[in-house]
Amino acid sequence: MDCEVKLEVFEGPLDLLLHLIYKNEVDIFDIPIATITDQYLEYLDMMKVLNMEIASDFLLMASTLVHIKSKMLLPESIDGDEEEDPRIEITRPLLEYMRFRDIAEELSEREILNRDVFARSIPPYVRDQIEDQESELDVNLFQLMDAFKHIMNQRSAGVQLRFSIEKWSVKDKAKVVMAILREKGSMFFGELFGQEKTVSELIVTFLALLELIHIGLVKVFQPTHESDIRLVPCFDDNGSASDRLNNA
Amino acid sequence: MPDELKSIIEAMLFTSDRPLNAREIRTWLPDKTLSDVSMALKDIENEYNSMRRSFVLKEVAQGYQFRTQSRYAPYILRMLKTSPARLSRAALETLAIISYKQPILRQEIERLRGVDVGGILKTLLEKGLIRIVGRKALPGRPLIYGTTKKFLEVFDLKDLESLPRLKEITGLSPDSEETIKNSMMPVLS
Amino acid sequence: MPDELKSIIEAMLFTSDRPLNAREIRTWLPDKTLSDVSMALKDIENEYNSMRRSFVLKEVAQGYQFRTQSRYAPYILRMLKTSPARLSRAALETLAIISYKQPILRQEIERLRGVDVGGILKTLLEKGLIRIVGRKALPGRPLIYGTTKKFLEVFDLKDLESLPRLKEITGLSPDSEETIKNSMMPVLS
Repeated sequence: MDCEVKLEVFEGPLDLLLHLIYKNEVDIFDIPIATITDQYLEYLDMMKVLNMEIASDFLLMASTLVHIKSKMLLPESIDGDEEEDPRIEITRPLLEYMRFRDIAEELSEREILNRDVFARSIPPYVRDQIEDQESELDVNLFQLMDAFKHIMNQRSAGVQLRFSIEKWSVKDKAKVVMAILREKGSMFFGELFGQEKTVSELIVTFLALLELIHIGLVKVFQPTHESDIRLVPCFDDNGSASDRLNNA
Repeated sequence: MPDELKSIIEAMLFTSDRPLNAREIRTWLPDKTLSDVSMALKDIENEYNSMRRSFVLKEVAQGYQFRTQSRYAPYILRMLKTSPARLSRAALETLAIISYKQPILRQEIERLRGVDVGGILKTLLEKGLIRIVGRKALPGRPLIYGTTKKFLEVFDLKDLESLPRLKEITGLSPDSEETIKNSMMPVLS
Repeated sequence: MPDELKSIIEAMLFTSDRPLNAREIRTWLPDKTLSDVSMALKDIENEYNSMRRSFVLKEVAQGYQFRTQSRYAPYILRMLKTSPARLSRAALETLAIISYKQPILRQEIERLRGVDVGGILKTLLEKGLIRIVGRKALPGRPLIYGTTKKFLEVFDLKDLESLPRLKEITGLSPDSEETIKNSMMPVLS
């Protein structure tokens, strides 16, 4: 057979079923189940031939159809007309699906912001000038989760952290920090972390600093919220400082 | 329009990048009543409608916002050098279901659409059109979804009540057939 | 103003967040001449001047821009001050860590973010999104951080338990690793 096969992509089994119903121009309340089932299965076969992956939802619907078809072949029960039409099992979800497809269509025809209509925008410099803490926040939960995911991804990328942790002890680092402070007189918090290679080294430095502050060898100042923290040494050069560190 | 209140409100609306509602506006104009503000808003809305300018005052997401008329979209898009991000049909269908059935669980959406909607939910969350409302007291404590204010803004809706009416399916009785048939979509290509 | 060119240019000026000049505008309207565009701009300018609205079209250094009349500045400022502020990426990341890992020490946050978070913690405390829960029995008695009720309000969460685990969202796409999934459980206080 030498013909071009153009296979439509359907959103799901209901989408495909609806397509078949329209194509055959049949009444949704009186679906010729045998025909529709056959065509539905043909479509799945075609997908197989084309090596397309068939979602389990399609297979589930196939079995539902076959089941209904077999039920329809059984002679009507003798109890009379109480029996429900087995096709209701697909008619009902199809009708419901159609309602929402309809709504989706209506939504897409509305005057959509930034597609059909446009609003005013505040230039960023204006926004920056007026921002204060009274404002409510323009953030959503997804952004929060996304931020967290980003962090966790970064973290899992650096597995070697654990090994380098032994390289530095807090005490060693404290001595390094003291040496720098002795030389510089005072420094900004940020400067202390400039040359740290790994996160773990950074943490050790940080712990060392905390320790030095705790035992009173370093004092910290922050003039305003925005300014960097300033570190000032509170020891002289006679070695007693190192003793205090060793005893700590 | 020589009315000072109207001018003040117009200036606010013109400077804002989001819809403003009467109650908010009143908090910035404490010596005015809420009905003063509401009336001024209605007046401005009517004025712009009759002026036939390139933009009008629209009531969206329970507020008012100046928006351009849709026929200028091609020029504006050219200026902005963007093509609008379009939602896929699958995303629109999912959004339609959530907007009508909220608060709703993922599994209910999947039952209605007949397919997995995980990826689509993520996209809609990312775009800020839907949000997580809470968790249901069920095994696994599944998440409950609903639409956002941004959904109303994007789709030019005053509120959830102004969504297009959902056609009832009351069963498969003969008289309901007609209404449902009328709501059918044109034949798919 | 029934002139279509004027309306198109007005719509562009309305949407733009910066001044536009005639030459630029012409590039988006290739079938118009530069003098067509310049004349239309002058016309719009005159129109707004005579209309006595709250805003006018002003010629500034880089082109034309709609600007509100200066006497409305106090009202506009009042409005802008209460419009939603954004959180910086760094603040959002820090908040994310605290919300998922609380109760948490500053040093643990810094271990995860790899940078100093002192300034950010201060900002988040000021905004009322986080609070100090207590002190840990460790050298230096470090502070323990957690989120506030306002945090729940801002993110529209009923309680901390409603905070979705990452895998509930990212599990929808195949890129989530097992290690990450395991660390996603929000710690409840």
